[in-house]
Amino acid sequence: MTSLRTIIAAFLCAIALGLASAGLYGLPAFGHYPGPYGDIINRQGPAERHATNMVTLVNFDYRGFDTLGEEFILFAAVIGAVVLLREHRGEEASARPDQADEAPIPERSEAVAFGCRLALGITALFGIYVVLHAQLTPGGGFQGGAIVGSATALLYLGLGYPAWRGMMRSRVLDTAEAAGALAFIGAGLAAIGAGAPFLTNLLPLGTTGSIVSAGVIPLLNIAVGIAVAAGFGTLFLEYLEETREPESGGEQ
Amino acid sequence: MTPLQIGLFLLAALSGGAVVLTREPRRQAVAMGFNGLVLALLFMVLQAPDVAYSEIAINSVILPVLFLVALAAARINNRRREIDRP
Amino acid sequence: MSHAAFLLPAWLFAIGLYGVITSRHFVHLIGCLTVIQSSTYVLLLAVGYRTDAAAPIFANLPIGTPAVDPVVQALVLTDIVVGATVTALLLALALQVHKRTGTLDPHELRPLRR
Amino acid sequence: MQALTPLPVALPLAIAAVLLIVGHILPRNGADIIAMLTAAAAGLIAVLLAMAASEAPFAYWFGGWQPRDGVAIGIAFVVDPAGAGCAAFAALLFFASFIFSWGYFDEVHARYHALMLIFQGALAGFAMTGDLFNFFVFFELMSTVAFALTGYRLESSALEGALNFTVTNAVGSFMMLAGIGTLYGRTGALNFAQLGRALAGLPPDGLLALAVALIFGALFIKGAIVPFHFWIADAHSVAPSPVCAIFSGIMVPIALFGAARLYWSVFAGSGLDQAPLRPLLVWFGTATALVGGFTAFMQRDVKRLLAMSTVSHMGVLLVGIGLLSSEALAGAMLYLLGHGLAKAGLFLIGGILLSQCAGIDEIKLRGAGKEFPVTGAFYALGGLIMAGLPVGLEHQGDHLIDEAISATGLAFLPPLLSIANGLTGAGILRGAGRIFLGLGPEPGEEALSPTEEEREKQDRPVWLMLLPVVALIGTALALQAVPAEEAARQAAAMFAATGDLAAAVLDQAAWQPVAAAPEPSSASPIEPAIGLAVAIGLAAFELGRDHLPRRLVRAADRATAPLFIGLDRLHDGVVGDYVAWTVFGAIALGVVIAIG
Repeated sequence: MTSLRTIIAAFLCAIALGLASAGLYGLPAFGHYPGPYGDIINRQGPAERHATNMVTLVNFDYRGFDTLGEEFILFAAVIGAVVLLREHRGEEASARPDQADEAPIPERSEAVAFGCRLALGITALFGIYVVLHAQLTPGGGFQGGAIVGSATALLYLGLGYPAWRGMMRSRVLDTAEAAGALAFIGAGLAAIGAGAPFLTNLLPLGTTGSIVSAGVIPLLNIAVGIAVAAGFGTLFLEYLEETREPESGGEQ
Repeated sequence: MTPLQIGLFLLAALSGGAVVLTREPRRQAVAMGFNGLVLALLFMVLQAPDVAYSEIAINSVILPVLFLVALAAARINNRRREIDRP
Repeated sequence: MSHAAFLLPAWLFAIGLYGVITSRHFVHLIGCLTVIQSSTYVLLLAVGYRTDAAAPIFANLPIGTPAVDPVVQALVLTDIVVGATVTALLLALALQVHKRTGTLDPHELRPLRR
Repeated sequence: MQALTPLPVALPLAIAAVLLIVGHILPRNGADIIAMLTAAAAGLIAVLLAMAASEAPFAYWFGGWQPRDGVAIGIAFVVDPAGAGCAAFAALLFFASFIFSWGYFDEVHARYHALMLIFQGALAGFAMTGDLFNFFVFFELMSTVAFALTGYRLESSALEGALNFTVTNAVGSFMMLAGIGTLYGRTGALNFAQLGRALAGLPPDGLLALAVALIFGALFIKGAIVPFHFWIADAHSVAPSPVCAIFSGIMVPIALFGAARLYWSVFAGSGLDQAPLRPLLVWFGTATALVGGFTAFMQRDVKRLLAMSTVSHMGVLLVGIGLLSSEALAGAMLYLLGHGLAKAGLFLIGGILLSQCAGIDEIKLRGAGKEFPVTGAFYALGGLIMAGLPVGLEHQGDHLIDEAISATGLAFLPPLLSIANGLTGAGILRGAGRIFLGLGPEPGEEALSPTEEEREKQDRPVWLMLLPVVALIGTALALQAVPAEEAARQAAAMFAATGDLAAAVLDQAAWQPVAAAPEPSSASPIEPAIGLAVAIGLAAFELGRDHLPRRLVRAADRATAPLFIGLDRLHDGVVGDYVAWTVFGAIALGVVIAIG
């Protein structure tokens, strides 16, 4: 039975591979992107928006509405994961960090703890740097937020469970995530309030190359950075809670 | 295509296949991390540094860790079951 | 030869599907889904690539330098981060199922009770 | 008015974020009230937009990025009566669901309400967008929310079903993104109108076939078209019933609406125009209607039965869309509304059973519904609508579709579709007789089908849950009047005016009014009669097994059992097999289109 399934799967996927390859042969040759969409942006973007990173410019200006949708996908996925994990454990287990008395990682040498803290500081700073230079160099709210969010896992390694749990309040994280999403949508609605289409930039464009250039883009990146960092922080929090030993709370 | 590109395309094909064919989930998480690294390099070569940053943060760090944590949680679940049902 | 690059996304999509169909462990299956997902990223970046062009970042480049397409990069960039959270949601679902049934084998999990 | 275009999307999303921040300090039912008001407000704005677009559709460019020299550089919503109407219809269903779930989900800090509002925003965006990647974003957003909502009721014994749902639909998302990549590689465009221009006149080559197979395959997964449909029964038997009402009422059909949108705005001018695509879609639709009908008839779990009935009706909807004519499209639009209203009402009745009778299995619940005659009456009425009762929106839509089929010469098709829908009606009527009247002590093949132990929160008054049921099913029947049909024909004509629409979007050309499809001849009584006869006859046969001659019953069972059981066995619950069917279906789509 299983082997039959494997054969059928291999057969189907081989056909799919063949047909897809044949179909993709109809694309322009590799290395010959025909345009016109990207070329217009490369040509006009820098002058028009005072930004140098065209990818950020597409994400947060020309196609900012897509990014708003993507941010809500993230938001919904995190709420969904929280509902699945936290509600089952019991809301109390997450809301009362003071209950946490026992560290699941038994022995940590001072050197390891120090190393983790150092790494944490560097990682978080780097993440924030990446968020803030979105419109200039590679990076932005999504990458930086993910880096900051994963730094919270280092916190767990470096400080141990109780201290980590004391700092990671799920309500604060929830609020930060929602506030980030709300700020993005608020920027859109503010434009409507001013009589312009949704997500129109209302701020001055600044000097190209400066950290406060390109209008509202830095602010949107900070909003996304906060939401993404809080989202990944929440995910790490809920998953690491799942690995707690049976007797240490949770399942009542 | 430059030789570097050809090499990375081939390596990505291999490492992607390895993720699928590594049936033991914990080793698969390691394969995923490696695959993320290869893809990040490939994206770098395709002149997409922004995407490479995303790829390296997500697919070679965060996701493998989440997979490992989930597997650890599943192991603890199993132990809990054994305690419940002696 | 000029189209050989597009074999990679096709291959990754197909092998990922093969893994999903034959997988006997839900966590492994979700890992295979990430391979399919990465194939879409490779495809998008490959169609936006232009030989001997720069990255679309004009911090140190004069404007007007030939650059690759920024649009596909923007689409992929957000989707990678967001896709990870959806993967996390899938993993959470798998964990819940495991808590309930004690198994992660798709063949033993039958939502249908007869 | 046009300035409010983003609000049907932005308003629910914003309120969802607010709810997550303030959810824990809201008074009891506070989240219910806020969610209901938001749904209503967003719906009202969508209605106003539909009215504003009734003379001429308009494009709304986000961020003010108007196209330059006919090339789109930003994202547009293209507002027409059909799209905005879809958003308004979604809002109506959400409003009804919120009434139904009043006090249901109070324990979890308004997260349910936040997810539902995001869902509503995603559906509205999906219906109105004029940009391919934006289309994908809202597709993905509605999938993600649906995953989260499906696993929401953790006490359900069938949480595995949620996994099957998420895996199959995640594959769908990847297929769509890959399809977008292929189209973008060819055209360098994401705007629907611009894609349409870039593809115009191209012969249907392999690349186009691949793109259509990937994108339509993804939409068919969500739209529950055979053989992409397997997740639907699993997901519906897990999700809370107000969520099921949304799934079947709008999420599944809107995927097919999306397919129609893509065809008319992107592919209609290309070489794909009619030849390979029309028969393909019509045959997929017919197969779907039949498979869904037979599978639905043999279910004992009411929610599974209703889910499979949705499959059958999606088959008819796909036939309506797949005829690729503006007449049939008008029918499909009415059919979408009528089916959605009635099916949402039926799922809410399932919810009443779950909360009042603590079960959903019609054999176990035999006679348990005797205290609820009104609920039972509406359940039976819903069954009759599904079977083709010649009143109301669904019938009007059905009639227009049948007319369009006859025009293409496939005269045997309408009766076939009526039989399929009659089968789903038969299953519902059988359930009604068994649960609410205590008939049918002796089960037939349905006893072999899967069932679940489940229940929902009990302390809500029945009248409150019945209110939205009465409103939904009542609307489905009462909106019979001529204006609905008139409006649908106008909307369909505008929807299908590919070239004019592209000019209006990209060149800001003045809109040339298009002539609506001619008024169809008066409805033939034959198809409804077939459907109703099948439904009532089969239900009577099933419920009266103990009064019929033994030999007759046994002969009938022997003749039909292989078909019923074989179809049900395809639902083996192994997600890998579902994905294999998906691959098979996508290959079939691609090959047929490529060969032409």
